[in-house]
Amino acid sequence: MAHPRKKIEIIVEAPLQKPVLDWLSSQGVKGWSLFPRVIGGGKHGERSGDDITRAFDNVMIVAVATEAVARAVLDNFHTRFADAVAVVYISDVEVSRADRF
Amino acid sequence: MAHPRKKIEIIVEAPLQKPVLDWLSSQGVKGWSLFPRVIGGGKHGERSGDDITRAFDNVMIVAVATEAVARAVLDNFHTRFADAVAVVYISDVEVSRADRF
Amino acid sequence: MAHPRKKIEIIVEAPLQKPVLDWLSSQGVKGWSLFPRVIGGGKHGERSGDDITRAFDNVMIVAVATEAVARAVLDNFHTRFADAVAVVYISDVEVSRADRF
Amino acid sequence: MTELLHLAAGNLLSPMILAFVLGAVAAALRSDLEIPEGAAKALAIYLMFAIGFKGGVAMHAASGLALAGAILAALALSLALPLIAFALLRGVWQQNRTNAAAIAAHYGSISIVTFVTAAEFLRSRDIPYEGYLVAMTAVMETPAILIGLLLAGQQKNPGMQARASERGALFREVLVNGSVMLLMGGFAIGWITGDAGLAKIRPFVADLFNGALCIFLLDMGLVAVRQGRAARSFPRALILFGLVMPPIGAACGFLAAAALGLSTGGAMLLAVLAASASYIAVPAAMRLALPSANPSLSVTLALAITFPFNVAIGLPLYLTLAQRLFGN
Amino acid sequence: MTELLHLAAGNLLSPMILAFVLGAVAAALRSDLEIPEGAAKALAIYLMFAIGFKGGVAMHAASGLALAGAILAALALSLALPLIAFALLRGVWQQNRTNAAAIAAHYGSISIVTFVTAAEFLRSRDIPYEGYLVAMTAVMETPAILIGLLLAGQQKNPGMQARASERGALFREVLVNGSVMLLMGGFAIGWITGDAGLAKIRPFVADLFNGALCIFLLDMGLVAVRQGRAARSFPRALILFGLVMPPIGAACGFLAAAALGLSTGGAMLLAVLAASASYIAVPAAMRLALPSANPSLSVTLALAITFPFNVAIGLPLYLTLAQRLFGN
Amino acid sequence: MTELLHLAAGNLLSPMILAFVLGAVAAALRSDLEIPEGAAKALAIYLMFAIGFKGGVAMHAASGLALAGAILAALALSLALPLIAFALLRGVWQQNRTNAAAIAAHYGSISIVTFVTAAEFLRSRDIPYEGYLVAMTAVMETPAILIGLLLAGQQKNPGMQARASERGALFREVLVNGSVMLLMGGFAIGWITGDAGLAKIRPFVADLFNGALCIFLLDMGLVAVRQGRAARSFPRALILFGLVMPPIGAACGFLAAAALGLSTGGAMLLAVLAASASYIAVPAAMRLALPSANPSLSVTLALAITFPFNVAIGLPLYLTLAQRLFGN
Ligand SMILES: Nc1ncnc2c1ncn2[C@@H]1O[C@H](COP(=O)(O)O)[C@@H](O)[C@H]1O
Ligand SMILES: Nc1ncnc2c1ncn2[C@@H]1O[C@H](COP(=O)(O)O)[C@@H](O)[C@H]1O
Ligand SMILES: Nc1ncnc2c1ncn2[C@@H]1O[C@H](COP(=O)(O)O)[C@@H](O)[C@H]1O
Ligand code: NA
Ligand code: NA
Ligand code: NA
Repeated sequence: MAHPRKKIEIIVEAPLQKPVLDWLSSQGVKGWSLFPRVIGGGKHGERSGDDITRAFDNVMIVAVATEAVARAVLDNFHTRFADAVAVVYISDVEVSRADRF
Repeated sequence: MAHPRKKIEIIVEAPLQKPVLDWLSSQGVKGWSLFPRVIGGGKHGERSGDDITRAFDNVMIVAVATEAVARAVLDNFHTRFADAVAVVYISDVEVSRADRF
Repeated sequence: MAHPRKKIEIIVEAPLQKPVLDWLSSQGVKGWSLFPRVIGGGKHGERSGDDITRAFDNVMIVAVATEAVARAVLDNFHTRFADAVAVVYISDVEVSRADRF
Repeated sequence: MTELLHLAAGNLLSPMILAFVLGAVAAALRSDLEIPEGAAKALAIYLMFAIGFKGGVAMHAASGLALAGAILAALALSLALPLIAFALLRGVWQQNRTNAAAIAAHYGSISIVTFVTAAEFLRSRDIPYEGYLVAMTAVMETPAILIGLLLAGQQKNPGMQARASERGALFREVLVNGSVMLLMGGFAIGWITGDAGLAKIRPFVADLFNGALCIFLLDMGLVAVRQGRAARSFPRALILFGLVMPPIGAACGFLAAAALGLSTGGAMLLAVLAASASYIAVPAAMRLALPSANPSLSVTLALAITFPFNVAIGLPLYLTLAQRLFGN
Repeated sequence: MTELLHLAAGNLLSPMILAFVLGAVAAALRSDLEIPEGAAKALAIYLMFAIGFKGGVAMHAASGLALAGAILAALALSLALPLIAFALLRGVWQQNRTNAAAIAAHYGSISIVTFVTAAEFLRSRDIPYEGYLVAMTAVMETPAILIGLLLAGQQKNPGMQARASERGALFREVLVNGSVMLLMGGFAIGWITGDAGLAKIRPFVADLFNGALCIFLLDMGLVAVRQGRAARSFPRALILFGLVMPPIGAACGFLAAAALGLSTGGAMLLAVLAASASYIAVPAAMRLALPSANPSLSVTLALAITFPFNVAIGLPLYLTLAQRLFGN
Repeated sequence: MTELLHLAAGNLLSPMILAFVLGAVAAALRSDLEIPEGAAKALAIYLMFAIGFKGGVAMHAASGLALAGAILAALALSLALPLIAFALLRGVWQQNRTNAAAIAAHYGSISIVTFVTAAEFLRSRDIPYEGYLVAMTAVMETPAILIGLLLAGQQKNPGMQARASERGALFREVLVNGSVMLLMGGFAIGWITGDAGLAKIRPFVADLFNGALCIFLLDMGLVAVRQGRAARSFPRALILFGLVMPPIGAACGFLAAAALGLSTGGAMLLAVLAASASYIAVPAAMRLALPSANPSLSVTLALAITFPFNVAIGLPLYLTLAQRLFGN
């Protein structure tokens, strides 16, 4: 009843939201969820999402996909979006409707 | 010190928020967290959460529970909420306070 | 190409946001993401994040780190923040840029 | 006829309606223009409180008896309109039972934005109306949701097991939904405090009203066009329903207005209420109560077809008719 | 006495107080009515800036010396009030040290919404007050947080290791917290720009004030009742503290007002400040500084008991007393 | 000179500029003061719609020909300004090609907040200006983004593969971006409805304007100082560019104003547009189009250096110059 899949999580600067979603779908991702306001800290300092421009905001994208798709995303993201402020990781999940992912 | 548990993640249309939370608790879920504004893409097209009605909004629910509870939720969700716009998956986590989940 | 890491997830009352982030960094966490508005249910009842004071709001912190750091956080969080309204758990993820976490 | 055209032009050239057009154009050009969600909700709260309050102040002179009659008439309309819509959708448009019931619920309810736009349309022409129209608005918000459920009949879907108890909860919830509380609460406060109360908050509830309505209608223009575009598989034939049902509703409104002995302005507003369809409260309630209905049908009809029709063509049309039927 | 009843009725029948009642009723009926979070915060910012600015404009005439005296008196009240509250909570209500200290901090601070409601109450009765009352409001916001910490004494909790350095940070933070900056900043801008400045922004800071206050109080009504309901295990006996402490605070306020030689309106406002308890800034600060205290006790007291008591009964009561004590 | 000092003092002592100072001070003191994100966006929408509308109303009298000339001049400035900035940044400040191009794009575009502050500065001194300045504002918003891309030249980064098609999309997007739609839409509505339209929404678009601007500038003060602090590795030498480029831009603006035959007020506003740099729309567009540029350089320059310079010193300076050059 339960089928193994991978969950891709991407935290990326808000201006790249659309290109990243477009690229994910070109990689075979069939669905995604997005959190529009994510505060963050890391190499680029604190990014607090309250600026008057969206240039310093983060969003988080979550997408459940097959292992092959997820590996391809993990392996190629930083090549495709070389200068992006972004963090990517994948993990195991189980779903019940295998055909949806 | 660390105890294995399962994390349930449910992305569901906003109007069903309350029935889903009620049902989770009836299934033995003892606690949950909810993200009130989740944009999404999938079979139903883009759901952007900016509509004037909440009918086309998504929320995400995260609940850590025992394996038995999580499996029951994964197996029965789509039967209980047959027509819902929703995606469900579970994964492994470790907690330190076993009695809380 | 892919490296195993741990993801730490912490749901904590909003007033403790800063102390928790400071402590995480003292434990070796190099980056984090934070969701500023998380509604929740559990032992303390419903925490709906719409109150006029932030005292009853939750935030969620996500941080990818090495296994050692993540275990230390999981083991020590409830000692360090003994009276905090909080839930913590960790899980496995894979990253591509090992040096960043 | 020239009179109607004159009214229509005057309506189309008000800043409020042009702001709606601006929103629609921006969305059609796929601009990223967006009113922040919280701001749109805050504007809606303001508009409902203000229109309720001003209606209550206008009640100061009126009798409680007139109010009681108006409320009964509102309930009667809430019962009749979804039945008519349902019959048409089943008989003429061949919709399945569930979708027909869901759409009927939307048309039995009302659109507050259409109402406040119409009230402003009257006010700028110095045409008075009865204060209790606001109470009728509140009363007509929610009963159609329940009629819609009854029309949908028994769901055989196993997912619907728990539905019975949920229906009870739904019933409670629709009675105290936020819009109803704001309209009736504002109305009560206006009624109690009267002109003295108005004097205290006039700059807020009266002077700012049109400007706030501009921004809200701008948002409505954005949302209406985006909804129309999102509904790709929308059956063309249904568009006609969205244009035919408003005049039918307006006719029912005029009948009720005649029964109540309303003024010309009041009759026009009641026609507007009956002609309008809900796209805020009802869609979410229907997702909960009738999840097997397709929400895209009903919301697209109410928001992208009936709403623009009513504000652009309906307002001058219903006023002209009201003036013919109820005197100048 | 009839005078008091008259005042009380006039107060209860203002649109502002009725809006509070509307919010309370909606929450009691479990309506989903909700002011969007951002909108409520924006309203609070507006109210604080506007009241600060108008206080500053009123200072234009006054002397800096009077201001200095007022600030000292405000500090004295901030010191005395939590001590009194703490003594009562320990001695009479048998609360443990930590909870007593936390509650005392809330009552030593002030409620800005109560203050602006009271200022509006005076304005609508044409009773003037000293502009520097606004500065006292800002001064009284935060010192009680520190007194509360001292009263709680040394925490033995191992989780509190880092507390010492955090206390330093807390001290800085409370001094520059947002409300203080807005009140004092608005006050300074009003003082500097005077009537010329007021002429430029009067429609915003003056004309809209009452209407904005209506919507904010509506939200307060929702929040107060929801907080009261959420606090299921609230000890009944404590309710009395929430009703007894405000008059005690008011008495202290009158003493300070006499020492400062305030006008009747000023004395009434100072009593209101002393009688009110914080439910915005202090609860979050206390979670940080005294996490072992139960926040539900203090917030329920301040928000669901003392606040409604003050706006409904306190305002006319304190004004009647002020008129007796300080002349009409 | 005394005239200039007088103007400067009058400017600095307006509630609007002092509100900016208040925000800056609060951020400098590390206060937690914060305007909710949705509220700041709603204020920006209001300011743009209102300034656009009022500009359109002022056009009622003017000829379409003047508008056409103004639009051409605006385009010419949008082309010239980034070229000048780019040349300076490459030649004098030794910036790399990408960063120079990105900064040039910011300075070729305009800051609407600076513009509305300047418009208010004129209005309070009863100095009229041409309504179509608003249309120039809209026109100057976005072309510089494309010039910036051209100046950056071919990116060799493999991550940029898909860039070509994205550039097409970017081009469309900048033309219909939200600010442009609001300014031009408001302008069109004002032009169409004229004084009759203004009469309907004057309390909203005119009376409230200054107060809303206060709160928005308060937020700008907070944001400017926080941005300045966040940019730790900002090269000191660049600060000078942020102070030198505005007067150069203003000079170009005066040239264009002379060519168009603008009034003193109009010339001053055009100088302000040319002197200002974008920190809302352009930074996000540049992250998309030129991700290898360092956004912290350009945003810090535009927001933390050029913006405060323009509102504090620029406004009186450009007005004095305009009065010398274009008559009193
Ligand atoms: N280890 C981490 N765990 C979770 N999120 C992170 C981590 N590191 C960075 N981020 C997120 O990714 C954004 C960009 O990271 P950085 O490039 O390190 O500044 C940050 O603003 C955070 O939101
Ligand atoms: N593969 C996926 N990964 C993450 N979220 C998804 C996925 N597919 C769908 N969703 C979310 O679930 C909602 C409903 O999905 P759908 O029924 O496919 O339209 C979407 O709006 C997304 O928020
Ligand atoms: N089992 C759980 N799964 C996910 N989140 C939880 C869980 N239990 C509690 N939470 C979150 O943690 C907060 C505090 O939990 P509690 O101390 O149980 O009230 C809640 O408000 C929820 O946001
Ligand atoms: Na209707
Ligand atoms: Na007090
Ligand atoms: Na410029």
